[in-house]
Amino acid sequence: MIDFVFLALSFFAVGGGVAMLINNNPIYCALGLLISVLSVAGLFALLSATFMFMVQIIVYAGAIMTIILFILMFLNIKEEDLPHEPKKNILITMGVILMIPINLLILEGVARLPDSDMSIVEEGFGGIKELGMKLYTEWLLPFELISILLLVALIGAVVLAKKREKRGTSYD
Amino acid sequence: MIDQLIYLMPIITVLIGAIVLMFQSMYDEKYSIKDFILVSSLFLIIALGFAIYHFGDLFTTRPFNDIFNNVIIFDTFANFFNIALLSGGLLIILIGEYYAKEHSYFRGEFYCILLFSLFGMMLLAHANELITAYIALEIASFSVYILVGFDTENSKRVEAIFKYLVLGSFIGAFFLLGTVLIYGATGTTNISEISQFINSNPNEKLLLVYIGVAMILFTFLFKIAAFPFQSWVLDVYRGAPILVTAFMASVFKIAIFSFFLRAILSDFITLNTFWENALIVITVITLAIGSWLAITQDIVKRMLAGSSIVHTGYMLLGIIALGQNIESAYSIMFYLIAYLLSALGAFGLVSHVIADTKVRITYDDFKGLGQERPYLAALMTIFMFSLAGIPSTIGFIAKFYVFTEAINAGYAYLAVFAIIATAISIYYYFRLIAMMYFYPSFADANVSKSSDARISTFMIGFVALLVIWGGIGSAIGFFFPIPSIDAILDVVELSVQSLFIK
Amino acid sequence: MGAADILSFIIFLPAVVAFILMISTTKIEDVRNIAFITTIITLILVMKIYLNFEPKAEMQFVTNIEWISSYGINYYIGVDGFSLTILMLIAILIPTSYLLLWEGRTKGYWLNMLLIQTGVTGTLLSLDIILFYFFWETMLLPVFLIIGIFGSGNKVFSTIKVTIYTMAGSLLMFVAILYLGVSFFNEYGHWSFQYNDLTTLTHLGYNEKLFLFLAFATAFAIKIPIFPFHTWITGTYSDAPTGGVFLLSSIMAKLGVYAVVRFMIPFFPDIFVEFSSWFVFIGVFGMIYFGIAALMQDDIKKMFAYSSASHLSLIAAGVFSLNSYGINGALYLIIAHAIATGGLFLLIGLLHEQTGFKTIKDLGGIAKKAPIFTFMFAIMLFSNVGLPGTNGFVSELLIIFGIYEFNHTMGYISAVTVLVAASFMLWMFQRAILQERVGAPLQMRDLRIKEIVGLVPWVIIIFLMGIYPDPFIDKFEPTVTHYINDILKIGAIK
Amino acid sequence: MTSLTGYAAVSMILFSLGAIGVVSRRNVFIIYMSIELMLNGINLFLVTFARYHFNMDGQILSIMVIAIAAAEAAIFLSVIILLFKTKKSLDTNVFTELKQETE
Amino acid sequence: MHTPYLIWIILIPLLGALLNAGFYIYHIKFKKLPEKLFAIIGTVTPFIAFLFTLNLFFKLNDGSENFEQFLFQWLDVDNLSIEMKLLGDKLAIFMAMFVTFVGWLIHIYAVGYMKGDDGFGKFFAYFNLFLASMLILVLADNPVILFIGWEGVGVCSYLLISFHYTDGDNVMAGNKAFIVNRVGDLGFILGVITLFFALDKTGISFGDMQANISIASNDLLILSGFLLFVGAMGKSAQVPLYVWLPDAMAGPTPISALIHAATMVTAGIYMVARFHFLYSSVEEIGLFIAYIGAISAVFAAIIATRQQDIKKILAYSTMSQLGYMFIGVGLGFYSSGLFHVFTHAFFKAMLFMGAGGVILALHHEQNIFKMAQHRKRLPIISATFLIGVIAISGIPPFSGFFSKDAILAAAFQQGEYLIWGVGMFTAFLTAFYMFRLYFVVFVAPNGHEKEYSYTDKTITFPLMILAVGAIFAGFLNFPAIFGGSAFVDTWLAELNSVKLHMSHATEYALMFASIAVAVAGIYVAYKKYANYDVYKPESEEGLIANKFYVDEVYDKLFVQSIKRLSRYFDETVDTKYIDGTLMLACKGFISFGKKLAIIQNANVRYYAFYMLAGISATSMYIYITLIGQ
Repeated sequence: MIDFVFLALSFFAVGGGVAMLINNNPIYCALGLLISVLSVAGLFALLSATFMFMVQIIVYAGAIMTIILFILMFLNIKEEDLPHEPKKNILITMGVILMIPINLLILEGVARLPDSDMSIVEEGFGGIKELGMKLYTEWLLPFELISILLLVALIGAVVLAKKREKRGTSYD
Repeated sequence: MIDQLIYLMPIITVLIGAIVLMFQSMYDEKYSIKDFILVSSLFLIIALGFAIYHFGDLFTTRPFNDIFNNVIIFDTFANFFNIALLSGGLLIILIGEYYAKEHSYFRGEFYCILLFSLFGMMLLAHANELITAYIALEIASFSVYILVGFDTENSKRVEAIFKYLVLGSFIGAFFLLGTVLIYGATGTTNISEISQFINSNPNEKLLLVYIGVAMILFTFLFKIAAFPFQSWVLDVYRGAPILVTAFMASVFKIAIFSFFLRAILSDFITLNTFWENALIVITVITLAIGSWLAITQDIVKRMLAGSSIVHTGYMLLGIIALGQNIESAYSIMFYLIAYLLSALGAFGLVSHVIADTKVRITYDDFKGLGQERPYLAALMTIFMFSLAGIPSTIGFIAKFYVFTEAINAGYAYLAVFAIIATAISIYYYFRLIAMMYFYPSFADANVSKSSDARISTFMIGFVALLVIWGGIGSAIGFFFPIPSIDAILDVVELSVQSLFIK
Repeated sequence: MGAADILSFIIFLPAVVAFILMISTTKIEDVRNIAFITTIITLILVMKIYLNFEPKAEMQFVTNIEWISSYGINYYIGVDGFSLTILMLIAILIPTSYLLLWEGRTKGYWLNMLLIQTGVTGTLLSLDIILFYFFWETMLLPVFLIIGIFGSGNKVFSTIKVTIYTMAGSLLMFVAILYLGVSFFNEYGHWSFQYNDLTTLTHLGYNEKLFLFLAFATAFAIKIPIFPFHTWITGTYSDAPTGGVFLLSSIMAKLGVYAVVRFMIPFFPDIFVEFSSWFVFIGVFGMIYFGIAALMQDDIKKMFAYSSASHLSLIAAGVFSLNSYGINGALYLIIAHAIATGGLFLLIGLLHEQTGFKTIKDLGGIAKKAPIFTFMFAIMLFSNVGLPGTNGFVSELLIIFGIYEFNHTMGYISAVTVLVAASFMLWMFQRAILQERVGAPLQMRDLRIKEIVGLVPWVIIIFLMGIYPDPFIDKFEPTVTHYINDILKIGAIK
Repeated sequence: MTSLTGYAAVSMILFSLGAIGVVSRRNVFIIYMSIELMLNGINLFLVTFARYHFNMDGQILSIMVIAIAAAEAAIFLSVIILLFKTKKSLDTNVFTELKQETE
Repeated sequence: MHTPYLIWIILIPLLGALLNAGFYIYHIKFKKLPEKLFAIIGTVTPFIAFLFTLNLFFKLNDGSENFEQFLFQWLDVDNLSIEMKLLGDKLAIFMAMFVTFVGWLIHIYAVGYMKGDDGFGKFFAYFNLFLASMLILVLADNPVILFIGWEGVGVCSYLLISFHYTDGDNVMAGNKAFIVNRVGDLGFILGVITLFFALDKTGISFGDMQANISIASNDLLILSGFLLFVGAMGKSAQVPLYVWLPDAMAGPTPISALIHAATMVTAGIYMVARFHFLYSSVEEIGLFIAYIGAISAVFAAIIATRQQDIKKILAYSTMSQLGYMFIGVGLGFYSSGLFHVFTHAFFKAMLFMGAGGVILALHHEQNIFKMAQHRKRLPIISATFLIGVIAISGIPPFSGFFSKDAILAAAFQQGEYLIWGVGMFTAFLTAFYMFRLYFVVFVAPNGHEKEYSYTDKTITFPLMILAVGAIFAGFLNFPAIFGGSAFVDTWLAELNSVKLHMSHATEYALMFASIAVAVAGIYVAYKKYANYDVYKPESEEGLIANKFYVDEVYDKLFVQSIKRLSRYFDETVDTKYIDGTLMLACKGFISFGKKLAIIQNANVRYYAFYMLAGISATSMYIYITLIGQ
């Protein structure tokens, strides 16, 4: 049963990814990404990371995807001024060829790890409480740093995106 | 409590400074660029003061460990890099004064973000945990992205930030992948624990660690622009405002090294034998490609960018030598300082010249600078000599150390190769000097008669003095006593030793 | 200031003066006069050294101060027979040459001249090989500037060319130096780059030594220059300004030979002995080759470039012939050639500035207009050709003796030198100076009193050393014997 | 089937798809999405290992990664807007102004 | 026996030279000085030198042993200890005496000849310098010092030949003389070195060498002997190194007289005599020398018969006379050879000076077919000239007869009949062309109408003195057969040259033969030229008139090929091959860089692609290293 779910989810995840990869229209790509993100969330659930499951759905599927789609609409790119990519498939195949050794290597490495059960655990793992405890004790500093990172990103977004009146040109 | 706080003070000061500047920059119109420079340099100087407070003594502490939980570490090593980073940032700000004045798009946010990036870099120097390091790195990188694209009107800048961003996050993903793998293998991401794991486990159980480390090293190579990750350098350096270019070339590079040297020295040193061959290949190609890219440029900025790749190659030489003898770490760190000074000087001077006479970008534009601005030309000559590693400049001593250690580690043939690259580098560095001195004054340069007596030129002169001092040291000390070059080297050794205090 | 510090003073005085001048005065006369006085002071100091020097083998007036202690690099200078002779030479040549360069130079020119002097003296006196390299390279920068700024013709190209060429060589040597230092460290456990320490290396393998030797050899061969590393000289010499080419030809080139004697012989005596025959051959061959190549040159400076290359090859052959005739002769020829060629280049410089020509076909009829000039020119020429009575003869005689003792056939070939130089020199003299010019006579003033005063000491030296060479030889003969006896014996044993 | 290797395979495939997207697509948007996909794969990997080691550091790391991704998104999207403002296009081949400027 | 005088013999002319030079520089730089000053300095110093020599000569004559004077240690590098030391043995003094004497006379002659030349002072400076270096050559105690003098005279001859330097040809002649001499010097130096090392470095002075001559191996001796003789060939203008001598006539006549008659050209013979110990120990070389001498003698004589330039004729005759001398010394008859040097100095100097007088009188006209009937107009000159001509043709009792005859007899006695025959033939030719010269210049009827310029006393006075010498010098070595004392032979006994010992009958026969030959020559000349119509001069075509085209051949053979080689080295080897390859390497490097820069196509996807490629390559490497094995 679990296996079946796993298979289905991973199929959707990969399929979404592939869709994103091969589609020409950004909208479809975004939808593909959405699908794969959602199915990854499902996989999280399978890995008994309940909190991550929520976060994934909320943050990604919620926030980021909406932003993406919003930007898409905002820029409302028409079909014709999308870049048409004649050599896309060749490039994709080359990319695949390049990725093969990496995957082989890593999967080989992972396969060499001692096996242990990956079954779902009901209690005490991946819930908000445990996670919160960990997050605010051991991982306090990185957590705070994330906030600074977001702050920087915020300022950056402001600086980059906000309109400003023309000023002197630069020479170099 | 307080004494622990003292350790944190430099980095905290920088953070506070950044935030203060952020608030200040809300009221952009009220303040002139000078105020921002003043405030930011003030904070940096304070931070520098705090950092120097510990200068010269050997320590390793983990303050507030119950909170920080061993993710950051304060030791002489980090302190050394803090000082380097802070002074680098300070120099950038001060040297860039004229440039910033001339280019009106520079505003409060610039300095705010600069300080943020410095904060990230210092954090990187302290980081003892992979994900923290990554966050710090991202803080620094994001700030640098923004600095690069700060002048949004200019399409060059936009393109530069775009490339830097794409490639940076692309390689960042690999860093995370590496982290994941290491975590998968060891169940932790804390460097100290990883090293314990490595030391306690047999080789075959370390496969994933190897792979992860390799993945992480890719990021390192990318940030220091080694082959095959060098291609972004020319475009981004070219596209960025030259101040930011200087910042990236000198200060950011130091920050990168600060973390990865720590990682390599404290843990991975035991397992660096297997990528030695790969590194050798990478080094050789880096040197070659860097020379080629540098020698074919017509734009001085691009040339400096290309040459920075070559300098990366020299430092990689030291990294390779690390496997055989730990001393080469000193040489790398010394080289970093030397390169910091030389590159800062060179870029800063170019920035000054550009700000001054709006046209000097390509080699030909520098014709006749020797007559127009003898002092600037002289300073530029000094920096070129230092970059080319001519004796009586710090660049020479740095090369001396690196090559000596490389040979000492048994890589004489690599040293020969590096020397050939140096010989080539003489061409493109001296070409600039030739342009400045050997040609009549550049006719249609609208030479603004503004005096050179300003803060940026003084700072550049100061840097030039440092470069010369670093090259001569106390060679003629019995005429007038000045501290020897050994001073730097001793500090370096001290800071490296601090890594091994358990 | 103790006797030891005099050397340091001699080295650094010009540089310090140059820096002071750079930031202080701008009146060209002051700059020139101060520079001249500086050189005179150095001359006096060198005289003091020369008189206090007792003819012995070992180093004297030694200063040894730590510089970069963590790598055992010291500020280690001293003087022995070789360096003393060349030091004296430099000290005499430079001020007198100033007299001939007196008019119409800019400030930068004099500053560069001073800096070059520091570089040259430092190279000459430093006994720590890193210090030596330090000066060896620093010496190049003012040369780079002086040729590039004040040169003529295709100056930028030749400047870059000579810089890259020589630097490439010396960088190779740099690696070799580091390798030596490292192997010393590995053998004795502490760092040192002092030449007398490095001579004690024993663990070096044959191939290592061979490569190191070749690295050094390349560097010095380029500087000297030895066939086939010579292609930079013609362009450089013909484009360089008078002062620059004077220093290049009459002093710096000699430093290459000096360095061979000072460092290569002690470091690799066995390799040296083994390969000396090759080098003697190359030297003799180069001597003839350059001599013949000089024959058809139309640019006088190019011709002299070849001629000095030819002489330097002979010097090298003498050095490599490994017997006291050869080495003494080589040292003697260093002096003789420095004076003669230096003087010739200076005179040619005058000629060029006066008439605007330096090509033979455009010149002529000088002798009528400027007899004293011609007289001086002829004396330098004859010394260069090696006529008896001039110091050129003594040195060539000794070198031929040396090469003959080294290898009879080589000796016979090497004697061709008496023919080679004479042919093109006299031919040039006839066409450029003596015989009437086709077309309008040139504007040429005769030498001024100042210039004559500048040249007279040289003439005196030429004849003094030609007629009574023994006292001069005595100054450095002990050092040579020391080298021959101790070091080469070691080499032979190894 | 639901073994470590399986999850690893899935996450690596996602990662690879992202990487391939970066090198093969010309649309800046899609490049951005590919990078998101890579991060996604990494997240999955992390959570997998968290489960594998049965300690939650992995999950926390993945939270961090998500946050970083969000920050990245902010910068990236503003840059995309910039790009579109300057060249009215999202084709990477358009942004090749900085190529070798030697003649 | 040590004596302080020897050095003065050299120093005084040197002093004169320096004084003259100094005054001359003053003269051109500041204010003009009178010629008288230079003339006095120039003429007095050689005379004083002559007096010193004479003094020593008488001392020696009174039987004191050889003089020597140690001045200072010239050079001392390990085994090579060269002393600046002068040696006044009989040979040296004998040589020095007539050098100074004839030199002095020629100085006097020059005063008149060079009158009004703006280089007057310079001329005398050179002249004295020449004399000084000649005396160094003569008085030297070791070959190196000798070589200093040897080269010194070379330089002076260069300077003097190219005295009127504004004309390129003169300088060219000077260069030629210098270079060809240098070829000789090359041989000389090598000879000295070979000998020095052959005697494994036991001393380099003549005394030591003579003492240790037995050490050396025979073939090394032969080699060094040959090389030394090459030097002599150069200086004494023997085949094949004679080519400079005729061209050297470009210089003013006194120079020709001094250099080519009296002194310089005889240096070769002197040197061979100096090395008599070497040459007498290896006969082969001696014979070789003799043959070379014979060849030169006849060769020059043949050429001389068809020359038209008066000085060139004399030059060739000098060369052939030198050939005689070499026959003498080569066969070991050093004293006879030197005796011929001695007599030859007189009459040849006189002939040159006479010719100079004629030339001067005719405003530098040198072609003999443009002058005639001087006998009336220049009585003294023509008279002295006749004496000289007779002397050189070997008519008794004039000096030339005795010296030449001694040599021929020697050749006959040594059984070298070929040489003897050649010598006889040369004697015939000599008589012929000398009288041809005489007849054409002085006797031939209906000469040109030319206005003559007044000839100075200083010109005629030395002529007369020399004439006396030319007549009576022969009696200095009056052969024993006429009851003579053979003074020169005894004087030069230390050279232990071979003695003549043949029956009087043969000796008489030989004498008669040579006289007959000479007379025959004179007769032929008389028939042909006594009433020669100078309006139709001889053609300049033909092998002989063109000196067998030797100059042209040399030019093609050496000069041109060297020039071509030089161009080849400079343009092809240097510029094209060596520098070309270097430049090509650099250019190639840069252009490859330019090509490589294409990968910097500023397209971010490509950059990402490179990175990915690098990553996958590295992971492949890791795979192979870690998992592969």
